[in-house]
Amino acid sequence: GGKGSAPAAGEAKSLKIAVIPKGMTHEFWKSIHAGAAQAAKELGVEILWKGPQKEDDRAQQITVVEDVISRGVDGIVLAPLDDRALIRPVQDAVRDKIPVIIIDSGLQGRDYISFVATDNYQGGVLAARRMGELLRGKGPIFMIRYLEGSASTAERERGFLETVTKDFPGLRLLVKDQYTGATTETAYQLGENLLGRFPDVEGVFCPNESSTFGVLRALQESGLAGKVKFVGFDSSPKLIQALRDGHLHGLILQNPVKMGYLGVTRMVQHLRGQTIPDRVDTGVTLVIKETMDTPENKALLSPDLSILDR
Amino acid sequence: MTSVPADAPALEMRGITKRFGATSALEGVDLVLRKGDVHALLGENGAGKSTLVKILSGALRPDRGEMRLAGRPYHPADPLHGRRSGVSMIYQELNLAPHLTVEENIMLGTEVHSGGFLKRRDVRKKIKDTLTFLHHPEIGLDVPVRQLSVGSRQIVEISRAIMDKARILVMDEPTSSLAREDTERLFEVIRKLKAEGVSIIYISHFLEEVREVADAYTVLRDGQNVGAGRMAEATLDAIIQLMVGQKIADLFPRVKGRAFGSPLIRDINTRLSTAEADPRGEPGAPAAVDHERGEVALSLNGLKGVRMAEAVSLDLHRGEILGLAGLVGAGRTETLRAVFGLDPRQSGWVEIGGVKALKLKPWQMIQRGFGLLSEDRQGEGLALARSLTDNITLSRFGPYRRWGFLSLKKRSRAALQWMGELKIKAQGSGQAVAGLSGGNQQKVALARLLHQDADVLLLDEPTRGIDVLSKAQIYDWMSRLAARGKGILFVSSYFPELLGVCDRIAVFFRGQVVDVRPAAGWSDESLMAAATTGKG
Amino acid sequence: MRIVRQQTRLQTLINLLAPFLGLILILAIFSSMPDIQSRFLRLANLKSVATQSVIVALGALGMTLVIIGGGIDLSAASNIALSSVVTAYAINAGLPPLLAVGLGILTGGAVGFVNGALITRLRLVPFIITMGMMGIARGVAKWIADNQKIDAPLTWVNELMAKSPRPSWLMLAPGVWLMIVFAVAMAVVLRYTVFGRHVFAIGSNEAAARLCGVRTNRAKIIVYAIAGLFCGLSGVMEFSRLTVGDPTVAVGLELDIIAAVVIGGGSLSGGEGSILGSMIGVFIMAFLRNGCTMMGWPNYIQEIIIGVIIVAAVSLDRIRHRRPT
Amino acid sequence: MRIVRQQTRLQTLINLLAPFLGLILILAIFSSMPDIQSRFLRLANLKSVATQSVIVALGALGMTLVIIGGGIDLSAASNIALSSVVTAYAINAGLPPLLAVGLGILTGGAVGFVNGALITRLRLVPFIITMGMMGIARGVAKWIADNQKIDAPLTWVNELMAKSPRPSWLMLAPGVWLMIVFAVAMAVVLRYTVFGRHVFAIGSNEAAARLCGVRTNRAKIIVYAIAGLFCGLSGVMEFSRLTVGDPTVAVGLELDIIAAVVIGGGSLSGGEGSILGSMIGVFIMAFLRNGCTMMGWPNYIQEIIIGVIIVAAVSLDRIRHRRPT
Ligand SMILES: Nc1ncnc2c1ncn2[C@@H]1O[C@H](COP(=O)(O)OP(=O)(O)OP(=O)(O)O)[C@@H](O)[C@H]1O
Ligand SMILES: Nc1ncnc2c1ncn2[C@@H]1O[C@H](COP(=O)(O)OP(=O)(O)OP(=O)(O)O)[C@@H](O)[C@H]1O
Ligand SMILES: [Mg+2]
Ligand SMILES: [Mg+2]
Repeated sequence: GGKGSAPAAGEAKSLKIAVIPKGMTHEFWKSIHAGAAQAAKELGVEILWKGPQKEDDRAQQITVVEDVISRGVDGIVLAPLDDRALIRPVQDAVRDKIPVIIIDSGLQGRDYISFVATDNYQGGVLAARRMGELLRGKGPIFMIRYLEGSASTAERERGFLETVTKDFPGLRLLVKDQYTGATTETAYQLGENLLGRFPDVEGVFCPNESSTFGVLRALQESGLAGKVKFVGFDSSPKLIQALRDGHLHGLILQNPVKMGYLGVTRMVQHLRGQTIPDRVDTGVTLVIKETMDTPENKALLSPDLSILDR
Repeated sequence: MTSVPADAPALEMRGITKRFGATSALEGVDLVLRKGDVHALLGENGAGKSTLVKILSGALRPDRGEMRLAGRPYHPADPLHGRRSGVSMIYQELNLAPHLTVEENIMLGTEVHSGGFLKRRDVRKKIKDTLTFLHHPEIGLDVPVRQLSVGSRQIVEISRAIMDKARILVMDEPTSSLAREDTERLFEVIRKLKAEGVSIIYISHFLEEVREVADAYTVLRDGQNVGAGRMAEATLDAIIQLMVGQKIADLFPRVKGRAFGSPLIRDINTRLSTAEADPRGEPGAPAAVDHERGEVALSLNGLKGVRMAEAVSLDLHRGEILGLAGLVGAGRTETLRAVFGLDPRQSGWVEIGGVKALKLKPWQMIQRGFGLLSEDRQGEGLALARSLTDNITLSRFGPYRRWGFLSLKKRSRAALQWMGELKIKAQGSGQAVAGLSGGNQQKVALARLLHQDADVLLLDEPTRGIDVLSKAQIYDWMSRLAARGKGILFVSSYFPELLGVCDRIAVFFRGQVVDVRPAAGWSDESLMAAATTGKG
Repeated sequence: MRIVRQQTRLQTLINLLAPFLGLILILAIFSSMPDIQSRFLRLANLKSVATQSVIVALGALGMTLVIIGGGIDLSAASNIALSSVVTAYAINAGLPPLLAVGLGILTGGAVGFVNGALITRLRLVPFIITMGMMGIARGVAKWIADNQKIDAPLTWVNELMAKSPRPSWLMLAPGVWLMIVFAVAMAVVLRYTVFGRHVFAIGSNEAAARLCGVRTNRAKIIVYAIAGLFCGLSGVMEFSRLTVGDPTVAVGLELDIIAAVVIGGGSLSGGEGSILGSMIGVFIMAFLRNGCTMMGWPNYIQEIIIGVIIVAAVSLDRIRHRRPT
Repeated sequence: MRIVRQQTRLQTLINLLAPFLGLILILAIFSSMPDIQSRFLRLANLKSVATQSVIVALGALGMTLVIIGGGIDLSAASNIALSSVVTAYAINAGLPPLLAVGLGILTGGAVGFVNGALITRLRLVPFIITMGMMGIARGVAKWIADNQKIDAPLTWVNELMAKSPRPSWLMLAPGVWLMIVFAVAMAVVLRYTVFGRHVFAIGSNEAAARLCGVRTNRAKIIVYAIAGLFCGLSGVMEFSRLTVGDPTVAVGLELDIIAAVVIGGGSLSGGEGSILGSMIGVFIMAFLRNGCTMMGWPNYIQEIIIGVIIVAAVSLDRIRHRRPT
């Protein structure tokens, strides 16, 4: 093993591509994994799926990138936890002649060959529009934040905030600086405590799956689910159920399967000497109860992960 | 600056007062130490001796009171200050860092260095000389102290104190774990230091030792001065009376058909006793009891525990007190530990009531009616942070348990009873043991064993740090227990008490039993000879 | 040696009240804040704080026992996550909920038992063993859950932590009642049983306890097993609350649990601690979080305040116990 | 006697080699894995592991001192994050990089000093004080960074942790050299200075040390301050590596640091430990992580393995030290 560090190597041997997510325990990353695995299968390459050991830890992700470089792979598909901190490891990879494709969140500089991602800011904008529509432009709302220093959710939060202040001045932000922390339980507690203080809130926005789910539980428990207009981000079975039950009034969905799929596909194309676009937008979609059963949205809501079982 | 009189005493303590919460340990105590004197500080357990000298060393701060060193005011902020002012101390509770070696412990706080870097070469030679001088060259400088026996640790502490070149040396029960021979070496050292002008405060419950070595004395009772003077002008009798506020009859119990073993004992006893011994009333003067030797309760057959140097065979009968004599490190503690299952056994076995018992754990030994009192009361004798009640009742809960639940009231009543029985000085049965004086802690450990009501008692230095009156009482307890048919193994480094209370005495030498004889067959001299040479 | 009786009585009174002091202080501060005054002490908020506390409180019951016995259990939070995942997995696999709950609790107990067995057999410090177990349990939880949340169908188990319980005369969530019942039971065990006294003795001086006939190894294994069972129950409650089995839940919660015990007077060198104290510690932390969030203070302020409170609460306890020098 | 001598010599040999045993074992295992065989022991990989270890290693140097002195420092990781944020902030504010680095290190030292001062003044257990400080330092870091990472312009500071250092004769990143230099310095301090010996004495029996005239309080404050300074330096290295000041970095790293020290023979009850051991502990953990990642094993497997290794390494150490039975 370990012989294939030369780029654009011949077709004879199977390429090995490392896919490095930000964490490994969210449905979102699982979908990326599925997409990447699908691409790998179709293109006959091998993938190495490995995230930082501590979720969302920049330093650990750098370590993983370095270790993967040491190991020797043909290409790296990376979802950087930080747009600055990962520059140097990516440079290291390039110096070792390992090309890098960035997915999910941006990276400064131009050391990578392509950027495949959701427009997170746009996701926040979509959520704000939906909120404004639901509340007819006025009422007290929460904007709940996810984790200090998480760039992609911060973008969504920014998109939401700016759209609200620009387009819907009638929406009053009761809360806009509270972070849920990394786990669902902490999000749940935050939700409960906020609802205890502001029981007459009319709308809530959460920027990712764990915060959406935690706050959803808090709403359900205090009997406010359905009454409070709730727009969340990302998907999981419980969130789909909530959407169906009318507890959620909109989910902003990305297309992680596509992201993973395109990340690996573009890498292989690059390695095989094709030219690839340097920016690929995988799109954001607003899904509401009425539109949730269309085939496209169904695939977004519950992606087919069966490929991972084999 | 005030002028200092040339003939100022080495130390003057005036009106020293100290309280611990609700306990008043010292109430206006005075002590004057002349230059070059050995000054005995005497008193019952809990009288305040240790507290007073801790104030002197800077380990405690007085609530009120004045101290002068050679006429100059002295208010130590911490022990370092005390040590720098020339006050050096051997504390009652052993005061060593277990992970550090002998050398490191001896030099602790007075390391020789240049620019912070240690200089060890000269120091090692001096330590070796000191240990040799104390007749313990076998104690290696690079051995971690935790591997030493309690006796050896005491030697290390003494070495540390005498290497300190202090002006005032305080010794709080330095010989409590030492045998006679080591005590005599210590006295030699004391005399030498005295000749060099060092003043010494000496605390001990061995009154005949005190008589031998001290020039002056101060007696405390309940944290107050009750007397002081020159030793030459006092009788032991009078001192004891000052200490306990009453007269003492016999130090050792009277056992029918037994004369006191040695002339020395007889001497002490007559010196201690008053003319008119009341046969009842006073705790020191019980009626004579009868030890009837029954069947073998415990028999060691070539028993060798992992820490023992040699295999040991011995028999203990019901109704007898079997003394184990020997020097420090002779292996008696290790034998008891192996019997009780605290150390794993390597070879040989133990028979309990004629039945071979293999691999018993301490709890199983307790189930079989055994009880052990450790020589290391702080290390493994007591749960210091817990109350007296908890400690006293720890090895027997049966009487207070109904349907699985404890009756707290009954339990503390039992504890109070034992506290009264052994005259333990404490605020109440709920007080933490850590706040008791050394001797009172030892009594709690003993109360725990007595409360356990064992059939065979393994006592390792049970009277360590206990005052004269209480000792008499404990001897009496032992004697009465034996009279009730219990077997007692009694380890002690204090030969007079072995000769005074034992029915038989076995002598250990380098891990082996060299001789077992009835107590009457031994004398102080022959015991010493057997213990030091291994020849009976 | 004379004893001043009156001081002792005053001391007793102070000692009796002092544990509550911190809690009262915090309640007083927040309920005097104009912003949230009217809402802070409302029944609904109290109920929600009580429910939020259940998970930490159950963990703290076991941790109190462990800490009194001179140990520590760093694997508590991972164990909670593992048990909640196992419960969810079992329900998902179609087991009857009661069985699944039992399985969850037993998983916790098994982890605790292994902790205890390793600590006594290998004679290693609890810190290390449980630190190792912390990684192991978390890893196994992620493994079982395949790095995802386990979605289990709703059953009565999820009612255990419902703020508005089904038979409404219950008033509080069944989980809160469980917490109360177990707290009382553990307090009784610690005070009125031989086992409880043995645990105190072991924590205070293990060698002495052994010499006094306490079967220290057995007692320690039982202690860790009980602590594990409580973590298991806590895990079930976590599952009940979240309705999913989440292997990443409760990261770092062990420090909260330990903090609660220590704020409540538990000593990490063993031999000291009480159930009442630990429960107060739990509520101090819960009300602090609740109050800070209601005030809308940024999280970092909350983090700083909680840090300060931990130090302050323990200093207070320390001053209360200190003998004048 | 003769037998005893031989045994002792054998023991000495074993003792000399044993600390390395665990490390050698791990290196052997991974370099025999067919997948990564050829690459595991390559210079490039060794260099990258060395660079990765710097942050934990610097923390472990201070932690070794603290643990030998009978304490513990749970705030180490938060302190690292705080120092890295302060450094980034200072550089961002236009301070000369050298000054910023100094400020970062001093911040760490200040946190350590406060730890020490509180522990000695309030006479509280280090666990609690440093646990409180853990929250406080993290909160302050987030505050300074305003909940964001701080993007600072690139300076020579960021070269400190560059795997391929600028003057190429350096071979290793300057940070690695710093780590080596400080490790040697600390080993000398512990072995050959009065201060070092006092730290051992305090950890072994603080009361005895005090009574022998060791200024325990002063020594402890110095110990925590030094540990803080190392955390500060480690924070600077973290900043250098990340090129940004991240207040959320290194969460939970204190347990890694403590684990390294304990794997290396440090005893949490004080009085035992060595720099060499701790460094070996750091590298055991680093190579484990590195190997697992190179093998592409899932993280949960890695978590479980590291848990097992912690327990195993310490058991090994324990067996090595046990007196023959
Ligand atoms: N924990 C230990 N580890 C290693 N050796 C020990 C240990 N404890 C005691 N020893 C050694 O075992 C020998 C026997 O000591 P032991 O304590 O049994 O003597 P002893 O007769 O009870 O005398 P004393 O208790 O008065 O010192 C001594 O040489 C001592 O150094
Ligand atoms: N740390 C403490 N806390 C509370 N009370 C204490 C403390 N130290 C000593 N005392 C009390 O002070 C009194 C005097 O104790 P001290 O240790 O001075 O007695 P002592 O004369 O040395 O007795 P012994 O002969 O038993 O060693 C005792 O009643 C004891 O309970
Ligand atoms: Mg005393
Ligand atoms: Mg002995």
